[in-house]
Amino acid sequence: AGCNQEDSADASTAKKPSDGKGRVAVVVSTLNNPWFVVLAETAKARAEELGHEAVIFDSQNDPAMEASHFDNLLAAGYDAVLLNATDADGSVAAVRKAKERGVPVFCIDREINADDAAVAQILSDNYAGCVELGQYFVETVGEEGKYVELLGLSGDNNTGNRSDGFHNVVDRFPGLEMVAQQTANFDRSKALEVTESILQSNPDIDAIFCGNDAMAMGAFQAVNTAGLADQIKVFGFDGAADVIDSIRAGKIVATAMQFPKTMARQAAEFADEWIKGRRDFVQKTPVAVELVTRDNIEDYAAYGSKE
Amino acid sequence: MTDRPSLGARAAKLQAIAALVVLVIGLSLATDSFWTPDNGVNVLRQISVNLCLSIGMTLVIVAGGIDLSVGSVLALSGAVAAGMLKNGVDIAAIGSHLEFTAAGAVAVGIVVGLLCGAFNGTAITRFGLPPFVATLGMLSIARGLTMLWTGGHPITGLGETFGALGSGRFLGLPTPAWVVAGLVLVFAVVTRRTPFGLHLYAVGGSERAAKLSGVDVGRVKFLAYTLCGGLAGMAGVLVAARLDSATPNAGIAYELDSIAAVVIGGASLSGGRGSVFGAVLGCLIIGVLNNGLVLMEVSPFWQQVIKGAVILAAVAIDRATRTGGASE
Amino acid sequence: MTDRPSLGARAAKLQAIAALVVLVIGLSLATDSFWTPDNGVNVLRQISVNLCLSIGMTLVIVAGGIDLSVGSVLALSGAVAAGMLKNGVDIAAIGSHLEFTAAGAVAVGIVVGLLCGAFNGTAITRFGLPPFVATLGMLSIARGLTMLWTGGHPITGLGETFGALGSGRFLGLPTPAWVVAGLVLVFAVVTRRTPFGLHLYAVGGSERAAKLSGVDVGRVKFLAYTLCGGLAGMAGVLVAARLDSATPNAGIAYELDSIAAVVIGGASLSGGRGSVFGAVLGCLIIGVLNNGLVLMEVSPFWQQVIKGAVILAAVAIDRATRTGGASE
Amino acid sequence: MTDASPTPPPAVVSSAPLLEARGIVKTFPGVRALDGAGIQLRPGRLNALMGENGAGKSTLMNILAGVFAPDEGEVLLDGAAVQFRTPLESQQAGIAIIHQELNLADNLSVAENLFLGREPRGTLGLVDRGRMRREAGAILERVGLRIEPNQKVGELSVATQQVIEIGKALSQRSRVLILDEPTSALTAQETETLFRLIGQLKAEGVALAYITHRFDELDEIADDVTVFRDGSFVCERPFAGLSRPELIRHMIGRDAPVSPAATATQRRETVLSVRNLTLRRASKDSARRVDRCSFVVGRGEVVGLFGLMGAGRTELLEAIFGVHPQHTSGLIAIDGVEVAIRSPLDAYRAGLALTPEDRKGAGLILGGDVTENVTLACLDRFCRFGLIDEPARRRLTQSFADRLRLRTPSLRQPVRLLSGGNQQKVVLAKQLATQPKVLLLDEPTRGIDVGAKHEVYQLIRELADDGLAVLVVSSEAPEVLAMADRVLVMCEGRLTAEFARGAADEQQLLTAAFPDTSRRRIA
Ligand SMILES: Nc1ncnc2c1ncn2[C@@H]1O[C@H](COP(=O)(O)OP(=O)(O)OP(=O)(O)O)[C@@H](O)[C@H]1O
Ligand SMILES: Nc1ncnc2c1ncn2[C@@H]1O[C@H](COP(=O)(O)OP(=O)(O)OP(=O)(O)O)[C@@H](O)[C@H]1O
Ligand SMILES: O[C@@H]1[C@H](O)[C@H](O)CO[C@H]1O
Ligand SMILES: [Mg+2]
Ligand SMILES: [Mg+2]
Repeated sequence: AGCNQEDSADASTAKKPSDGKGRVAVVVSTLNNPWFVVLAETAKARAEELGHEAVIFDSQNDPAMEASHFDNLLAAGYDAVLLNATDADGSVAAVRKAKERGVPVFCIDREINADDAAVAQILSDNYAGCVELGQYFVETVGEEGKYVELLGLSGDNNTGNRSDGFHNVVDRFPGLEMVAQQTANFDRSKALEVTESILQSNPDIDAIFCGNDAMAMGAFQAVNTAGLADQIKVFGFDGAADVIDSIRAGKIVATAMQFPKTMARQAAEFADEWIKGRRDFVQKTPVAVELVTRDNIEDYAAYGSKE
Repeated sequence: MTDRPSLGARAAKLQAIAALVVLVIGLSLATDSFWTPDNGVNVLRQISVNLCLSIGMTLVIVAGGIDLSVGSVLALSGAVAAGMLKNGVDIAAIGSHLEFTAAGAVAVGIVVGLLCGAFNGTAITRFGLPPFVATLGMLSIARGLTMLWTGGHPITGLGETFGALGSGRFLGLPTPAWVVAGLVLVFAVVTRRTPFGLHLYAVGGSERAAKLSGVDVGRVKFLAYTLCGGLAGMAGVLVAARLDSATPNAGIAYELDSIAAVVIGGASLSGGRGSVFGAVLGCLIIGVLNNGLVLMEVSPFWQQVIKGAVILAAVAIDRATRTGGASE
Repeated sequence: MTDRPSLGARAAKLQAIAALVVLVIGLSLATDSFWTPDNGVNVLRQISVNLCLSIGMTLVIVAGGIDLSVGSVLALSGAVAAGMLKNGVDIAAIGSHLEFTAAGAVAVGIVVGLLCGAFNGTAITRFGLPPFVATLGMLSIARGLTMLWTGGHPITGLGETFGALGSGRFLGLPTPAWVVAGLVLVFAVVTRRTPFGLHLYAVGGSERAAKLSGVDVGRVKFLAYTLCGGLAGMAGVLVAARLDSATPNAGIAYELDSIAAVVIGGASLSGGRGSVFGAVLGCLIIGVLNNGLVLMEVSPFWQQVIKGAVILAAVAIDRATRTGGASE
Repeated sequence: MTDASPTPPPAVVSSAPLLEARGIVKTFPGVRALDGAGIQLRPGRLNALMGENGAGKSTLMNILAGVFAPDEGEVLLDGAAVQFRTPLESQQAGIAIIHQELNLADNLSVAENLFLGREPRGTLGLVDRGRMRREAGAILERVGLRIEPNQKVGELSVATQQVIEIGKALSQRSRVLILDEPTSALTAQETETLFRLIGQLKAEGVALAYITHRFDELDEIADDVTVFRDGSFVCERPFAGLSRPELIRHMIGRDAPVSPAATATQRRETVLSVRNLTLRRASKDSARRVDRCSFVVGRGEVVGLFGLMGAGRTELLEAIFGVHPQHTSGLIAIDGVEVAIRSPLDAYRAGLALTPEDRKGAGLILGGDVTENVTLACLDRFCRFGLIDEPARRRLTQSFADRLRLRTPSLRQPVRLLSGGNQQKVVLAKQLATQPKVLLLDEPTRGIDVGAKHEVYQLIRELADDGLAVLVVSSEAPEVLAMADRVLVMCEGRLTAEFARGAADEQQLLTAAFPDTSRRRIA
């Protein structure tokens, strides 16, 4: 093999940007979910716009693989990392390691449970978003009624935060009874299957709250096939393309718009500024999650506001 | 074993049936929502995909092989079919643009599946790859191709006609159930009444003896994998139709459920034993279980534990009552 | 494969080595970041977990079986070990509270793995379950138990000492690499030089012959699965230590990489063939590939396609140059 | 049963039995394999166990070897009742057995197989491979095999493997040795060696049980004879003064059939003609396993092919049958028309059929039932509109089952559960079912009992008379001489002699079969 340590050493130091151009790694928890594809691709695109080289790493929901990605990209001498973490706790170690090596990490969408590891975390305010969603839920469903909740991935922070935010509101109304709570792994077909089954034991429910839009689509499909579309109100979270359409079509009642593109761009810009020398970043930049209903649907497009 | 299952195999079937009956009775007593026509329809719709895969898996397993790629092939076929249906295809050569009807899209999906299967078959028969490895490679390749084809985004809005294939009904039963029922009958006949079918059992029983008996072992295996791929393609179409959307992450880990179903149905992974109806039983057991656990509002965590335990129990009883099933 | 590998087997090894060398040279030329001490260390650390699993998988596969549960067992062992380390355990009986040192926690993890393995072994040898089914059941059960134990939330903050086991270094090499290297040597000896090792090959080659020669087939298989479980437990500890956190989703689908490694290393899934060093080669090939594709900045989607293709190629060459490897 | 009695009569010889089985009953699903069977084995004597296929001989031996547990009856060792729950327990009690079927692990070396389950331990309880190899060498020496202890068993011929089994059993230095058709895969050469060893064992006071379907072997080794019929003990007699017809009457309950006289030899029109057939081994030695063989077989003619182990007869047949297309050269013509045979399928299409020598490995789908096996090679014949006509299929199977007196509870019985001889009949039936023009038989009577054997001779003769051309590989000179119209002798891959019917005796056959130095120098 032609190259020995020295070459590669100065190869990597050569990348230490004098010209403010660097290499940015986009480490994403998984690409098996379109939402993250949007997130990752927007981040990459923005970084490149700003003149940097950017590469996407897919952790396939495996913290260990994420750790390996960090080892590799640190060895390969990247200048900044945009991280969509696989695991609020499991990812911390890797981020600290990067910090030790002087490589800045910017978290997107998924929080990590440490505020001294990442340079900055740009996060959907999942909790607040679901509080708002919960309030609208009570408005539309009423203070009396039965509902079902579909959770995302066990062990995922967003799953927890969303559920907590929602219940923080809804549980104040004893008239609202949760007759079933199941996980559907943020997955459309799993949600469809689970809902079909739930509707057997509880055909009389009034609403279904879903931890993300993929599940909302699946749930609605089950409701629709069962001919209960008028009786059961479905709520989602994300602002994915087909949910926006469904809200416009009056099929799904509401979702909470996260701004993956905004978050991704923001993170890329932070990285750019770091490379250019800025160091003062606030630890957390919450990105507001906006309630999307039939009333304000016209202001929104897939994964964001209308440009 | 073949036309009429041998003592052992028949015992196995009976056991599987017993296990199913026990489950059904148990659930009917435990919940009042299980034993209802509607829920029956649900179970049927829910197992139809796994069953579609399991028919093909039966062919492969009886011939002494295995196919880990069905889940990914399902995703790829569904995605390509959906893409064609939605956007058609530009044929640069003649500079013309080709549109697809729902039926056309279905055909496309099946063809994609057949091609993947043929690739597996070639890798195994021509290049002597162990089926596990060949299909493991395909699992990875087909998933990657799906991602590339879809760019990671679901292809949605596939239209009424196509959707009907997934969520429609005919004589009160779900369309997919009818489709798969048809496939079950066809392949039941193929496996029990055609030379190809009997050759599957021979090849699975002893490749060397089959070869010396004039069986074209390579051809038989190749066909088995190709058909298995085609059925995975059909399954992919069903999933897409049902979700009215082809998602790139469809079918992940489906191979395990499908293999489990075939084995619960009395097949032996060392080949030469198994049947399409066995696969039907296996799928029913797994399907009823998934459905029942949700109806009983068992916590998701416990669901996994119980599901695993029941699969073990079902097969344990089966093997216990079969002669020499232990060795595998 | 045993003391003097037969021509075929040796050829297989050579092929695997060749494949590895080609990969390494190719990557060294293609990227300047691959052939660096740092990256070498990375690759070592990255393969150590898969290698730990693959040692156990080798035992099981050589004996003619398979273990699909290693990924889930890894997660469960890691979680229990972490839980004990963090919170200790209350022994209601004597109303006392038990704390664990890092070493103690490691032991706990291994024991949990051994127990899961023993369960598999019992299901297979006592109840005659096909290994595929038995371990598939365990895959589901162990995952469920992990979720229940952790409540679905990771267990973190496991402390310096424990963490060192995962991310520490010794003589410039990663601690986990040392641990696994030790295990490789031990089990290389076990498989090549002990009666138990010899019996693994005999049982995998011809269960009947082994039985009639007075080999306690049941015991041999039981041991193989138990050890495989124990090694998965060790792997679970390594993962938790490395992440300083035991996550309930750890190890999903790891069984596939591990089986692939063992087979790439020249093992036969029909039993009787395979070796620990083969597994090492297999893990290196897969590890180098994963690492290299990332360094070459191949898009994630293409990575899957290429990885699948390379695995196929590697094994195809191997089999092509081996006599009679085709039949499997 | 005329002279059957529930338990054996008082020992024929004064010396007390070392190992004895009494009133053994053993049933398998659908079969009563043993029904009041027993045997007595005495130190320094060989008791030959005779009986038709399916009489229960192997089953009883398996019980003595701890493979099966009896449903009823008792086993006595030195007069004390014992129960062997595992093969190991039986071994430890000093009982060694050579099973009817090969039981070696192909993937292990010869040495490893010889010591499997009782490996010599060295330091730290690790296997002492050096010692294992040395002792293996000694054992191979003793049984007269010149092969490397490290060679993989899978690379050896059936015959060689059988000899290894013998060595394995001998090396256990046991007090009782059971041999279940040990010579069925052997030829004169190794049989000699075996009998010499048996002589030594007797002298050492070992008690032997010996199962065979080859009568002439008895003269050399048998002291006593025990006869079974339909799973029951019939009688035990000292061999001396027991006439063959009498023995056969005990075995089959009627008088011995007479083997058919071969038709007078006259030139017939050629059906199969082989020119310069050569087979090169793919592996290490590119030596020719079959070397420029040319011969013809005529319509209605039975040609015997005689040779020693490793002569390459099996491979000659396989070469003709298209099993090794890539290594085979030469011309094959059927009815004067040259045919290209690249695979067994081609061979069947050309009107050839082959019964392989390795019954379990190559002849049968062990898990399949009788019907499945018998009709496997001719399924197309039952196809109507692509579907198989089941009744027709079962009728054909039934007809062969009757014709060959197949002993099976039903046509659905997995052949794995049939006795050795009955399995061989199934293999034959499968080939005959293809209605071939040329029938290639590799050791067709291996492990077949006297009754069935004569039926097979009869059958072969009938088939020949119906115009079939038959080429029979056999290792039993008398059999070849009795059956064949013409005898070819093969040695080291070459045809070395041809005798017209009656033109040769056993001695001449053997001389032609043994490698002679001058010929080897030319080769
Ligand atoms: N494991 C088994 N399961 C069911 N039936 C069996 C089994 N083993 C033997 N049998 C049946 O028991 C009977 C006796 O078989 P056995 O092998 O003892 O006959 P044998 O005297 O050895 O015949 P051969 O001379 O052909 O070897 C046969 O009818 C056979 O089909
Ligand atoms: N002693 C031996 N060592 C190694 N290989 C052998 C030996 N004897 C036979 N073989 C292999 O088996 C092949 C065929 O031998 P085999 O004994 O089957 O010939 P055969 O004439 O058919 O004898 P038989 O049919 O009586 O066994 C030989 O060409 C050789 O490859
Ligand atoms: O925020 C993301 C999206 O909601 C996605 O749909 C599922 O994972 C969550 O973390
Ligand atoms: Mg016998
Ligand atoms: Mg031969």
